[in-house]
Amino acid sequence: MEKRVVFKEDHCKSCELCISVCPKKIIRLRTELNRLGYHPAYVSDEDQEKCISCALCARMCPDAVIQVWRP
Amino acid sequence: MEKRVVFKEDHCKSCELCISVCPKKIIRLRTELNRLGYHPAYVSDEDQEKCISCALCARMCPDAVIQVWRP
Amino acid sequence: MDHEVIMAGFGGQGIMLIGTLLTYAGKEEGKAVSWLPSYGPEMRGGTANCAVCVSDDSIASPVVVEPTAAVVMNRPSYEKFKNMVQPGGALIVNSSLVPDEEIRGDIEVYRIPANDVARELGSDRVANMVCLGALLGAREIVKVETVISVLRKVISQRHHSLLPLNEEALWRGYRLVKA
Amino acid sequence: MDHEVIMAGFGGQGIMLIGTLLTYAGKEEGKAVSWLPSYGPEMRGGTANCAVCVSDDSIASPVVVEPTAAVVMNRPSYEKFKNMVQPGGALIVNSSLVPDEEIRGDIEVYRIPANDVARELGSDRVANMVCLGALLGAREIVKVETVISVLRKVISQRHHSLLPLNEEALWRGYRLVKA
Amino acid sequence: MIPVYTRPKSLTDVVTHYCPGCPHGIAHRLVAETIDELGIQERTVGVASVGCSVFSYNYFDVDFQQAAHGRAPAVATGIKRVNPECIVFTYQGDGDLASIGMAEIVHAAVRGENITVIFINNAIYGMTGGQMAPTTLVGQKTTTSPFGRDPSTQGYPVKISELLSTIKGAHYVARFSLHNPANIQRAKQGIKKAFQNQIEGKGFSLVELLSTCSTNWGMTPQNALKWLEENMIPEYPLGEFKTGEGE
Amino acid sequence: MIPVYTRPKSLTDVVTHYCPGCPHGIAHRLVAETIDELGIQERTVGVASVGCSVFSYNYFDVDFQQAAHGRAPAVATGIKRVNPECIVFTYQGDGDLASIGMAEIVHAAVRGENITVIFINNAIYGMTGGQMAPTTLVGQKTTTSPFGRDPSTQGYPVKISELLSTIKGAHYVARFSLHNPANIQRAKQGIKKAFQNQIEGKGFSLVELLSTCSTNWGMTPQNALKWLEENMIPEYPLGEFKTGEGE
Amino acid sequence: MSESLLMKGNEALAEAAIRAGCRFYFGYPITPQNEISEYMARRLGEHGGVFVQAESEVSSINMVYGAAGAGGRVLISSSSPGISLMQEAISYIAGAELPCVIVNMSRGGPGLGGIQPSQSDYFQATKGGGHGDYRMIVLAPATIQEGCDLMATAFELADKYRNPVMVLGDGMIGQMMEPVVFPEVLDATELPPKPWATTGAKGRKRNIISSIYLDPEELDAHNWRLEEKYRKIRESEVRYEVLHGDDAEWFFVAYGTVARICTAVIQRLRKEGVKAGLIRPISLWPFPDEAFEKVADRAKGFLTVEMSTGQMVEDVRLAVNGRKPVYFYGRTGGAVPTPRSVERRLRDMMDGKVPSQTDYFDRVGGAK
Amino acid sequence: MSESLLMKGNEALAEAAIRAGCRFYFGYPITPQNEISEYMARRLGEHGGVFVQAESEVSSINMVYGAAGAGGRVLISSSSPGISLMQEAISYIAGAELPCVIVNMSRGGPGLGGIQPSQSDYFQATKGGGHGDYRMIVLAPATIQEGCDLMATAFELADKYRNPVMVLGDGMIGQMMEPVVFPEVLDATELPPKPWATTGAKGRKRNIISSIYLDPEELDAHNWRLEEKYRKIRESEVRYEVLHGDDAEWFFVAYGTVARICTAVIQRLRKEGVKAGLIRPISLWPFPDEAFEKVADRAKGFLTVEMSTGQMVEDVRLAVNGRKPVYFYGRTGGAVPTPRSVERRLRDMMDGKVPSQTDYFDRVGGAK
Ligand SMILES: Cc1ncc(C[n+]2csc(CCOP(=O)(O)OP(=O)(O)O)c2C)c(N)n1
Ligand SMILES: Cc1ncc(C[n+]2csc(CCOP(=O)(O)OP(=O)(O)O)c2C)c(N)n1
Ligand code: SF4
Ligand code: SF4
Ligand code: SF4
Ligand code: SF4
Repeated sequence: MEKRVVFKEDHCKSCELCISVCPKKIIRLRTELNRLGYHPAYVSDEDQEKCISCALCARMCPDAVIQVWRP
Repeated sequence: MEKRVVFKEDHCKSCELCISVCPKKIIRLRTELNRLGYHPAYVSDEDQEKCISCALCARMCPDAVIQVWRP
Repeated sequence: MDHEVIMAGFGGQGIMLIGTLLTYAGKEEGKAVSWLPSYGPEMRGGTANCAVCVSDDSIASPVVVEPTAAVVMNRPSYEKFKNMVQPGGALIVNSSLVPDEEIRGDIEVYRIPANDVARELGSDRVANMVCLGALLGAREIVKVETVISVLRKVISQRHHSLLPLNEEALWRGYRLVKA
Repeated sequence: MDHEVIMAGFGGQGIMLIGTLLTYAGKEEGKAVSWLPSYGPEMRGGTANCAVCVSDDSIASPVVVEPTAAVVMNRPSYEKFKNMVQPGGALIVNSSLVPDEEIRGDIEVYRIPANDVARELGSDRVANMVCLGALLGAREIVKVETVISVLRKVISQRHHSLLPLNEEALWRGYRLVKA
Repeated sequence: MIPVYTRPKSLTDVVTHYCPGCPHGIAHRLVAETIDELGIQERTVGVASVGCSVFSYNYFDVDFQQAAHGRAPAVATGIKRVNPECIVFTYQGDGDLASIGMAEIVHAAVRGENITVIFINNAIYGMTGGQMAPTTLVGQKTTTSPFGRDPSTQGYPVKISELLSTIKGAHYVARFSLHNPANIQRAKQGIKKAFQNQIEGKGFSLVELLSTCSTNWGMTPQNALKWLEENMIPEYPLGEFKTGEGE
Repeated sequence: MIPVYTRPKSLTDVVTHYCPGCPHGIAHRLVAETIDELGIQERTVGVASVGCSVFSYNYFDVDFQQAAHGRAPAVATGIKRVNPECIVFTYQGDGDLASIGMAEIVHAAVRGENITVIFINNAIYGMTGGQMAPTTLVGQKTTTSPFGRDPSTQGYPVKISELLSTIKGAHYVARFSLHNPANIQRAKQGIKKAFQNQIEGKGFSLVELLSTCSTNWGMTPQNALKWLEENMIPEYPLGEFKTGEGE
Repeated sequence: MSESLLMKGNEALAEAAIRAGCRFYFGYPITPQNEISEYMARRLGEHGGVFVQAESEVSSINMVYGAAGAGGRVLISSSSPGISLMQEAISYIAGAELPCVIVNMSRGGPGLGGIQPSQSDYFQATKGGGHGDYRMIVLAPATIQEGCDLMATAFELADKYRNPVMVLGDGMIGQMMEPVVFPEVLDATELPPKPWATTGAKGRKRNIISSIYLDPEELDAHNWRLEEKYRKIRESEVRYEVLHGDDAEWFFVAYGTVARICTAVIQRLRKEGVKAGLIRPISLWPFPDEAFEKVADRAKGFLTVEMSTGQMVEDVRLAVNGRKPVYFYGRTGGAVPTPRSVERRLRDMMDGKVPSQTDYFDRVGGAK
Repeated sequence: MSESLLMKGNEALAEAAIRAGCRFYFGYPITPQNEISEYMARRLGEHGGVFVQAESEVSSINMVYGAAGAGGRVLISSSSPGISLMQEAISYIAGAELPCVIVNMSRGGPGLGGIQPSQSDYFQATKGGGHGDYRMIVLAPATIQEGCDLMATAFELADKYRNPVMVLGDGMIGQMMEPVVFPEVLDATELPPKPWATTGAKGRKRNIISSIYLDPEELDAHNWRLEEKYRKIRESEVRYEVLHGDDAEWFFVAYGTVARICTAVIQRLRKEGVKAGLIRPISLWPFPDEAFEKVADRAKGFLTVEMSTGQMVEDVRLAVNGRKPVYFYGRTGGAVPTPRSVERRLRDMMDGKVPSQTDYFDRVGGAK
């Protein structure tokens, strides 16, 4: 599957700012911790379809975790 | 004789600013030096009468050399 | 006895708090105590640790280089301190975040799933208390009761509703070792 | 011979200039020289002085404490330096500004009405040259001719019209002593 | 798939030491994007200041100098005067720039130094643990204004953009905010202008970016951004204060 | 005879070390007159700065501290905070206040420190022998701008009154000139206001006084005043920039 | 005597200052001493005092100059880079003879360095980092309790000699917590009067605070007058502690927190019969030469241990003056000398294995 | 070899710097060194160089940091209070290992003091007035000619060791005029390359100039690496002059202009059969211990003469290490030791009339 929105999860700090700006509300935090000790954000495979590639999350993310593509 | 304009001559530095503002042009420098090595300004006894007590010289003098009275 | 303890973990895990509690409790029991935190921006998002000395007579130096016991609440702390504990010392490992592995045999290692226990109790945030309880189970530095008595002094008034939960967590950790 | 000269006067009297001239002239004659000015805001409206050493071999220190000769162009300088001149030394006094008085007998004192002479020559400003001339009359540190030859190097181009006046002043001072 | 947003290549691939949600990261990204877009990575020299961004040299893949607290504009001046062909920028917090570094920033502007200044105004000292900054709002509680900033003894917030706009040598002075994507986009344009000016030799440019410090404000990152919007923007109006036109 | 003008009693009876015709003496006189008229001689503390006026403590018959170069506003702050009932003023030149002391003056204003600042702008460093000041005019020759101040490398003159007027804590900011008796009279009124404000607890007041330095400008005192009038006033417009109204 | 409290060193020092009558504090944030400022910000107001956060260290120390000159009992604190910025003003304060207390919770350098404990500002503090001939009294506490006691002493000495006094700690003493007992709050009305202060010339001649003397003879006289004062301080204000001065043969020389590490080592060594002792300078300036005088005959050697590459060791050598070997061991930058490495260094030295201090420059090995 | 010119010390030094390839100068006015700035303002442009008058000494030294880091050959000059303001940045420059030359034409202190010649910044220059363990190479010329020669040396050493180098003069050497012969202008293209400089990361990995090391072990390693460099400098860069080293029994120790006064006294004394000699440190750091090594056996005593209340005398005592008495004579604040008083002090010392340096604190008499 080609993803529209990809998270570099080991850079994520669970600040949730991406979540707050996503118009589709498809970003969630994992229950597992990454090696930094945070619950990284992600978009599930199912929800990738719902992503409209607006890249608001990527523009908001302070840790340049997110890259966005459009089909 | 009561003077209208009195110079504390040993404080004078011959800057001539008093001379430049005196509307009556009665201030002159002495040919002798004071103990600072300057030719002090003064108004001759004769010219005291001509002084109109405007005190422009006193207000201009950077060394507070001049005091002015009016009759 | 001279206890020289190191406690370490992520910035947000409440490491400084359990170090402070141990120090206050030691003082409460009439012992000589000192508390020395790591400090500064490395705590920002990184790891934090503190050194606590509790002694029957006096403390020469607050610096702990070879701890008699250590509590490590995350993986980087585990890596950093596992080899520094004195032979015969105790190492409390938060096994919720530190994977199991072969380790030196000359110390006592207690693997406590502190986060899991804490979550069970109702809040991830008391994992630190579980660890402190475990430490006191492993080494009788101070009594658990003394820690509980200083808890209400150290924790700010508005969190006093959480006291029972904290007590519970302490005892759970204690019993996990004692059992 | 080692000449250690002090020159002193009011800020505007051209003391530094005659000191510089003497130094350049000494160098021109192949001697070792140094020039050390007093400096800074005390020159502002106050007195200025400089120390010039001219020696046949080498100059250890540019500091002059006991001058072999001194030129004092105003009263404060006279008061300050009159007692510092070495026994057997020369003191050139600008008698236009320094009143006559009894003075120590172990030095040669030359009273030169420098300002009066200068005014006579046409400009108060060359009183310094009169004094320098007098100094060279009293002590053969360098030749007057050498001073005249360096004058055109030291004085800026746009004042070169004043060269003859300066030369005249130098010679007048020189002759006042030699006569 | 067509890329819409990818990681700028002038950013190094390391995790920053910033707290979760700290807009320092956003500002870094915008500067890196700008460097990429203008194609100046190989001639850019950054000057890191003292504050949470002290390690910014770890995050930008360009030459860097780390400057003493407040002195980044002086350091940048030194660099620029030696290598005028380099594009030199400073990255400074409000404690650094508006407090201890006041003389240096004013005089860099006075000299019309051809450099670019990225100024992060988060109304507090971040790295040292939340002390009052000159930019702290009236009434705001910090560790050194524990009862709220009291204007009668601690004065009013300093407005750097307004102050520097009075200086003739300052070519471009503008204030933006980092509290949401739209404003971030605007900030990006300002930053780009500030670098573009330098490339064109127009002189001193400064971009002030309103930011947060959730750690020391004691808020979640989201709430901090909201607080910024509701409290800082009224005190620090956004906009371009000076654009060099008509000089 | 009725006195029209007598020597202020807050001036000591000594000859100043200033050059002939230096307006520092005029400014001193105006301050002393003000102290006399307000009856505050016994509670005034002056702060001398580093510059030709370093010895101003010899000329005012009030308590004085001599401050390090540029730091007079900080020193004044220390004095005022210890003894708020004292009337504290600084007396600073343009090198002192506008160059090295920029951070201190800006932040004293930011804090709204209840002090009075007398600022002598003579467009040059006097005491050290005529170097360029931040206030030196474009094209003006000084020992460190021997070919005339070049704005492309040395920037434009700093306008302190304009700059400080952007600061909320600054209550009164005004610029006057000392080039003739009428302007001197106006300056006097401004100085008096600046002290009066402090007595009334209104906060930071600064009076900028355009002045000359005939020694380092290489002019007679009269010509220097004329040069001031013709060249400085166009660059440094006179007037009250901030009077605290409407705050 | 009040009961003992557990307190962070920085906060304890701040409290001690308030109890010693300090009412004016000027500061600027810097790790690891921020808790002093923050404590003052919270508490000084309660005592009618004034806390000012200045725009920089340069400004804060000049506020101290003004406030001290105006008669206030003034404290300022900072850490290494901040203290460097104060050097011009400290020289002014010493030159104008103003009393104030300066705390340096020093950290690793040079430059921005690090924020962990260090003792590498010894030279700056004791020799004068500023220009001109001046001296600052420098007191170095080893425990929080001693820090609090010395804080009161510092204010007394400052007033007594009209001189700046530095309390030189390090990040460790500032950040750690241990029990402390405070003295009663000093009655501020009992502070010594300061007739020289600039409080407004009411009913007296005007007071002038200044350090400028353009006439060389006057400045010379001023300097020798200051030197005379410093001589008095050297005679009267030396402070130090000696452990096992009666029988020790091998002396550690260390100050501040490092002395505590040495003490721990001495305890261990003594159990094994090694006659180890400690000279702990408390006043770093004036340096306690007399402590060395007393033991120099018996001692076999001195091992100076510092968190620096070797600074106090010069004063130790000056005090010993060639009579016995002086050795050095140091760690820097926040790396604290461990008891084990300190002990090993002493044992090596006893075995003649380390070079004597005369060529102690070869001490790069000290790093490991 | 060009012909000799009569030049003021300050201007000669500036010219020497230009000839040594200096192209960047940052300064701020202060007496007695303004002629350096003014010369640079007039002349640096002719050589394609840049003169910047900064807003303060703090700013100017930080410009130096930036310019040195960018690879420029950089000069800065100031005088005592201005140098004090630079201490933080000097520590940064040393910590980040940047090459630059700093001239201090020192004047009387402390505080604003005076503007006449002084040597009371010796401690600040040689021990480190800034924070942290760092060292600056310090060169002290006695004549204008030597000053010009040392200026070239200073730039070489700065580049060679990536370290700040100070040329320590005083108002006298800055203001006086004596003949000087300049070397040819250095070909700037022959200057050593600086691959570490921040010139834009084109075709190479990025360069970073920094002095921060938050990890104690890293900072410790950095410090000992610096110390290793300093050890090399101590071994290789000691400079001094000895007069009558072959037969002298009584040695003056003096540097800079004061050494000239001592030389004059020695000439006089020798005529009267007194075996007087001189040790003149030229590098104040590294201090020329070896000069003392060579003569310590024969020497009967050392008289340190300084324009201070006694600073270098500590290094002399460290070098002599108790083997022979070390005495001190000083004047301060612009008051220059007179040949007569220096001679008298030596004669007193020969007669055993002055206290030995071990209690040299009793030197207030030095003032008269
Ligand atoms: C001379 C000096 N003073 C103080 C400090 C301590 N210090 C480190 S960061 C900082 C301020 C940081 O605040 P800011 O500039 O607002 O940046 P932020 O951390 O908020 O991004 C201070 C005061 C220092 N390193 N050097
Ligand atoms: C730290 C420091 N830097 C520089 C100086 C030298 N200095 C003395 S006065 C002065 C400037 C004077 O200029 P200004 O303030 O304009 O006053 P003016 O003399 O023109 O009245 C300077 C730079 C100093 N004393 N201290
Ligand atoms: S904004 Fe970035 S760092 Fe924050 S939660 Fe989302 S992906 Fe993670
Ligand atoms: S203005 Fe004053 S100082 Fe100047 S000449 Fe007149 S009286 Fe003399
Ligand atoms: S402390 Fe504040 S400014 Fe610093 S990284 Fe954290 S959130 Fe950002
Ligand atoms: S140098 Fe200039 S400012 Fe100074 S006293 Fe003379 S005229 Fe006045």
